[in-house]
Amino acid sequence: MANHNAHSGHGGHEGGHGSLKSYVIGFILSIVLTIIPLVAVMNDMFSKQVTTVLILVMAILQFAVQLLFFMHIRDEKKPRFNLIALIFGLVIMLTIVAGSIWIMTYNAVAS
Amino acid sequence: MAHAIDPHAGAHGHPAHDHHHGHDHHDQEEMKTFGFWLFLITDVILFGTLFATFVVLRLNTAGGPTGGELIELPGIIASTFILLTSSFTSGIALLEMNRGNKKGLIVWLIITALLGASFIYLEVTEFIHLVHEGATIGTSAYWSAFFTLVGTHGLHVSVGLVWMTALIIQLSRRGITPVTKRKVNIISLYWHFLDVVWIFVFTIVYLMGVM
Amino acid sequence: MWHKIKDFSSEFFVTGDPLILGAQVSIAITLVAIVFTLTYFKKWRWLWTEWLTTVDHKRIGIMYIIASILMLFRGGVDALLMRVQLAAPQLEFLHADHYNAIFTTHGVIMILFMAMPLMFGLFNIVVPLQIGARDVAFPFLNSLSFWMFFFGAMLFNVSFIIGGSPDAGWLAYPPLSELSGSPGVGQDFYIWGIQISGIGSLATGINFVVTILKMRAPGMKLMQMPMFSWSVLSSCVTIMFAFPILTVTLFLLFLDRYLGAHFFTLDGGGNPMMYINLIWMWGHPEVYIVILPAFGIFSEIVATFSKKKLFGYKSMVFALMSISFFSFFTWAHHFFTMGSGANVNAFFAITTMLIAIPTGVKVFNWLFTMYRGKLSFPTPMLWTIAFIPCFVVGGMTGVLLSVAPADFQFHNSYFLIAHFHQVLIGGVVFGYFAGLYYWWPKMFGFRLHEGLGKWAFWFWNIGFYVCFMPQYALGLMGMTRRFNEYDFDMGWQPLNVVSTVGAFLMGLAFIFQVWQIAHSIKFLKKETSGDAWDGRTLEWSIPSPAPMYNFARTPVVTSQDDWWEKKQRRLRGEAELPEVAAAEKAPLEPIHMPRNSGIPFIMSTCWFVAGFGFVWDWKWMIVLGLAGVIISMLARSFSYNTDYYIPVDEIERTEAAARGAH
Amino acid sequence: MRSKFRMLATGLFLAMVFLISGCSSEQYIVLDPKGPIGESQKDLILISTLLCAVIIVPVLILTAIIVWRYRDRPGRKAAYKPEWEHNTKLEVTWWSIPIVIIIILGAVTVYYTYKLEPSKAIASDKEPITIQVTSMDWKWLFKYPGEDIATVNYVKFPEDTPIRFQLTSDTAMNSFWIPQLGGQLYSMSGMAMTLYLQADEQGSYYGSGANFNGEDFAQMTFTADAVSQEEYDAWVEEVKADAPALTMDGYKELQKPGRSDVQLFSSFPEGLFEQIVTQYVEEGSSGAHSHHGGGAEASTDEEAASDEHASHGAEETEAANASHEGHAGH
Ligand code: HEA
Ligand code: HEA
Ligand SMILES: [Cu+2]
Repeated sequence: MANHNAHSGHGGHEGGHGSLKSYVIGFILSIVLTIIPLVAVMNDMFSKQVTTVLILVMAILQFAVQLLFFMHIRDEKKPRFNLIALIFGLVIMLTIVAGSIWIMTYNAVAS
Repeated sequence: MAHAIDPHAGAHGHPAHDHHHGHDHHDQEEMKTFGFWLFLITDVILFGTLFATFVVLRLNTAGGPTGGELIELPGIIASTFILLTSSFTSGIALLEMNRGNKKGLIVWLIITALLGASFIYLEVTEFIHLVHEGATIGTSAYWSAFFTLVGTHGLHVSVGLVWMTALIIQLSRRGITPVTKRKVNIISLYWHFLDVVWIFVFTIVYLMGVM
Repeated sequence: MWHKIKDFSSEFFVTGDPLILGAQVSIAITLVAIVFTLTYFKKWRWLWTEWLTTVDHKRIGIMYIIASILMLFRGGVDALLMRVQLAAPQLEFLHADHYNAIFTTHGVIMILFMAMPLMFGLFNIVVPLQIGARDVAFPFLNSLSFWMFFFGAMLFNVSFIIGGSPDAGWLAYPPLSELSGSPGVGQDFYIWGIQISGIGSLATGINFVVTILKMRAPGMKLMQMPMFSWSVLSSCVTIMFAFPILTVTLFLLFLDRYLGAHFFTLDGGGNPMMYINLIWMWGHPEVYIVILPAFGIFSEIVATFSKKKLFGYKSMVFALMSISFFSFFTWAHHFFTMGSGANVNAFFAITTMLIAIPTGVKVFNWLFTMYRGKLSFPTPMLWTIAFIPCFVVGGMTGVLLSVAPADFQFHNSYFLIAHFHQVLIGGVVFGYFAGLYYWWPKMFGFRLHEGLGKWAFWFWNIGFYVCFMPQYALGLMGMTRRFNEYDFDMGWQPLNVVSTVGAFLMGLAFIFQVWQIAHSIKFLKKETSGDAWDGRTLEWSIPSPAPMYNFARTPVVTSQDDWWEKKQRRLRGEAELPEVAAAEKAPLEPIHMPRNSGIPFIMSTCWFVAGFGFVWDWKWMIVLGLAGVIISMLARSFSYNTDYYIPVDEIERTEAAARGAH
Repeated sequence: MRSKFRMLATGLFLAMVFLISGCSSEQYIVLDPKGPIGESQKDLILISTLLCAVIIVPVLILTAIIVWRYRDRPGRKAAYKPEWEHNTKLEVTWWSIPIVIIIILGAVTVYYTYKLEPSKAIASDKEPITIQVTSMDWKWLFKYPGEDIATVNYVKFPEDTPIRFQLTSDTAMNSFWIPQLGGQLYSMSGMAMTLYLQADEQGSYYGSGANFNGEDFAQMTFTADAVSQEEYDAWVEEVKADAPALTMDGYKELQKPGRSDVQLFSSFPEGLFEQIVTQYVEEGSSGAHSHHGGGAEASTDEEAASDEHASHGAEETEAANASHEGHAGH
């Protein structure tokens, strides 16, 4: 029945998961993932390009950590509308950013 | 979430159970959580647009100061850790709620709100500092984009604070009910989300700014 | 003192133009008349409790539709004024600034305040009924959306008599729309009017996505959902991802104008081109947002009046979803001529053309639904059949525009104007009219006069071609859009005259429609069966107009076109399927309903006040309005008594009355 | 009633045909190009129209046939199959036909997009003439850096010679369009765009600003005359001899919003175009930023410009793009 399928809501509160352990792990990971780019930038450890890539990767990992350990995206039941919506949203968001950068490089103003 | 208290939780959607009050609420509250999730995704797009604007205009300082010249990283690092911690404490609040501990829930929410308030305090101080250094929203495209992006995030946090306060009052009056439970769930989602956004603000505006 | 008031009011009110003076007077008279009527018949309380505070999706839908028809009238009058001005070279009918204001308001009103609300009206009326739900997912939010739209639209329209209309084009490119180019308040009305209603649209988008995903009747799988509901889903998903971009873009423009920021200004490192980039990221998906539901409507109607199952259900669904996905990857085709280089243009040309493929598949599926069908032609079907050739040709000229190097010649010419009117009128307007005619009996419980409807239909159609076909030719003659006058020696006059004639034919058509409605109300022909067209989907299984709770018992769905299948089973004398029978025989139960609330109305009024304050930069008013908004939100957060139950005996009474009317 | 409609429709249709044919074919200036760019664009328009028509026309005919044949009437012979709702073969067919057409059309489009990239020079044995174009409120200013003359709302150039238009705007953006020579390109403040056009025939061509930029937008039409080289040289001489000079003050006068008649000037302040492009750059711009201006300035001379940019290294790409739009597109 549809409502059976439709019944999925957001996880994060369906009993078993969301344990203290997962929050602590998530917290520690997010601290580590913040410190790495900080150290890399403050000490000028790598070339500009490498640093840029590094800190962006760290930010994305950090995002994944929040999603998995704090927002419990894994625990959603099927059909996973939350996840689908999120992925679609991220694709569009990246399109907006990357598309703007691409198009606007050719129309920069003298400044 | 209502599984713990709803003996009929296995049978939602079946017409025969439609009258069941707890069940009715269960579906309703779950739907609201889903709706809020979708709202958060629209917020992703909103911030994405602001990020796109910032990145495109990042070099347009019109002869004025650049971000790298004025940003003072220590304060920003402090606020980053404060916000990270508050994301964690809001999670603890949720755990307390699931254990049915109203007092613990309220205490952890208050801690979260206080951390949030200190984040806002630091941000306001930073803005005042920048204005003193001669960087306002009207200084150049760079600073317009800077203040708008960072400020929009700050506005979100402030709204979250007001909302959290309202929620704490409701919790202390009504205790943990399906409705207040859903509200706590939602606000903690919101709070984690703001943390994620901040990570990107921190990386793209501040770290890359001083690189 | 007197002087001060006079100075102020000459800045505050738009003065000096007889046309506008006439409008001001007639608006004042209308307002007085409305207030008088309401007072005389003691209807204020009724207005408040039955309409202004309602959270019933059907009533909200009706209010959307009324508002949008009024906006169609205003946008249409704008169009006729423009056409008059263009009928002869160097006519002195409208001054340049007046003309500029008119095409700006025409574009904004038609798309944002006519097409969008008409679409939302149909969503509201049809979707819950079609999926077997008692209401939308968030009835309170739904009411808020409507009032946000309404007060946003009012704020925009007020600029006509107070302060002056915006005149920088419907998408308000900076730097023209910046303070440097538009120092008046018109542009601020534009920003706040659209911003406020845009937030409402965003909320509607979320609301219907949740409704469709989570509130379907038991048994209705996604792949059994009526096609209109699918199209609403695709449209609302698109709204969810597109409207935040609009919110930000307008907000940035506002910051430029209000706080002296430099996003899109000429100086301070601002880049006006960034605005163009951003606004089309919303603007392109927006045109698909309005066309997708029309596709859904046509799908319903074609199946109903061919007495045949919709052909290629799965590929229809796939096409809808891929159109809404791809609509986010084509925006740059609106500025091929910005000089972003061959890579950018090639990429966006290809992505644009790709959309023709799923759209084409839909056209073929409609055709093959009719193929081997049994076609009848009441008005909804007429609009549907007129739509196909019109939209196909309009879509084809769209594909021509998407050929980037050729667009260098079409861009900003009347060729473009003809393209988008052909898809907007031939697609969107025809589609919504079809839907309106189709679901009218369901909404109001009476039928519309078919004869007058056919007159209107023919006038719209003929008028359309007479008006817009010549514009393709004018585009190829080099006539650019937004010209308020042209020279004698260009030879553009004859075709412009033809075009103007066509516009007035459409005006006549509109008059026929108004007449049709008035006539039908007067000679009320009650529609009592609940199933006016021998329909196929759930909404036709309940009385017309639907009772407040829609379905006395939650229906159980077993197939696509569920109502049709059920009727077929009855005709064949078969026994009802066990699960369906069980649900139908189940005893009535109290129905859980949301309570009416005045908060949406009050909160939107406060937004209006705040917006008005921002426009004139009256700080006290801004603070007042925003404070009201915040208080309303908190009031809502603290109210827990938001729903109630309809008792069984009341349901029995209502049902008996509805059956009794048979 | 129906027959009345038909009469009305036929009447209107005939009137339309009459009026359209009343206009001579030369009036369709987009389809009557006089230069290589416009010529290619016309070809492209025709090719794409044909490609689309290949599928659109059958669709229209099919619609008419189906609607006619399957209408419900007593005693009709056509089949009625209410459950017929799926046929894989058919569906595959109409997914694939549009796909094929779009692939062909896409290939053609990409080919022409690179071929007709506006900043790409037109192959010719003649040296291109540079004309700097500025859209203003509400007039066009043309400057001939090679000849050191300037005009308003009028432009003249020799036939058979590539013209390198450099476009910028003084305030709001506009779009520079001479339909018979080729498609338009935006003129935008703060950047200089390059558009190559050429007239193969002598003639007087209509030009306009195609992008709305405010009140007197409709007055921004101009004439582009293509003449023989001799005539052009003579005209330049004449302007140099007879016309007044455009001074900085005169330019300030032009900047005032308003329409203008044709004007001719025997000279203009040096570097005026570069000044217009960089006018919104704040005083005291430092470091990399002043080079952006430099980029635009140098771009009057392509070689020098690229040299200069090369010397500024990677961070300068931004400036290079501002003045050499689209190059990255090659
Ligand atoms: C409802 C609104 C709507 C719809 C549906 C469309 C549909 C399309 N539009 Fe349109 N468009 C507008 C509204 C709309 N447009 C508006 C308002 C503007 C101007 C805004 C402004 O500047 O103010 C505009 C402008 C516009 C431009 C910009 C032109 C310019 O500014 O220079 C372009 C360019 O690519 C374009 C292309 C298309 C294409 C390719 C489609 C396609 O989706 C069409 C697809 C449909 C078909 C092709 C027909 C059916 C298909 C078949 C039968 C199959 C086979 C066909 C082929 C293989 C060809 N449109
Ligand atoms: C859904 C969208 C929609 C719709 C339905 C329409 C409908 C019409 N449009 Fe619109 N149009 C746009 C969207 C739309 N338009 C947009 C987005 C623009 C671009 C704006 C811009 O450039 O910024 C535009 C621009 C535009 C132009 C170009 C202006 C210019 O560039 O200079 C023209 C010119 O002919 C025009 C004409 C018409 C006509 C004749 C109708 C007709 O269909 C209208 C039919 C008429 C009625 C329904 C009116 C009925 C009224 C009466 C019967 C009362 C009679 C009373 C009196 C005469 C006082 N439109
Ligand atoms: Cu588009």
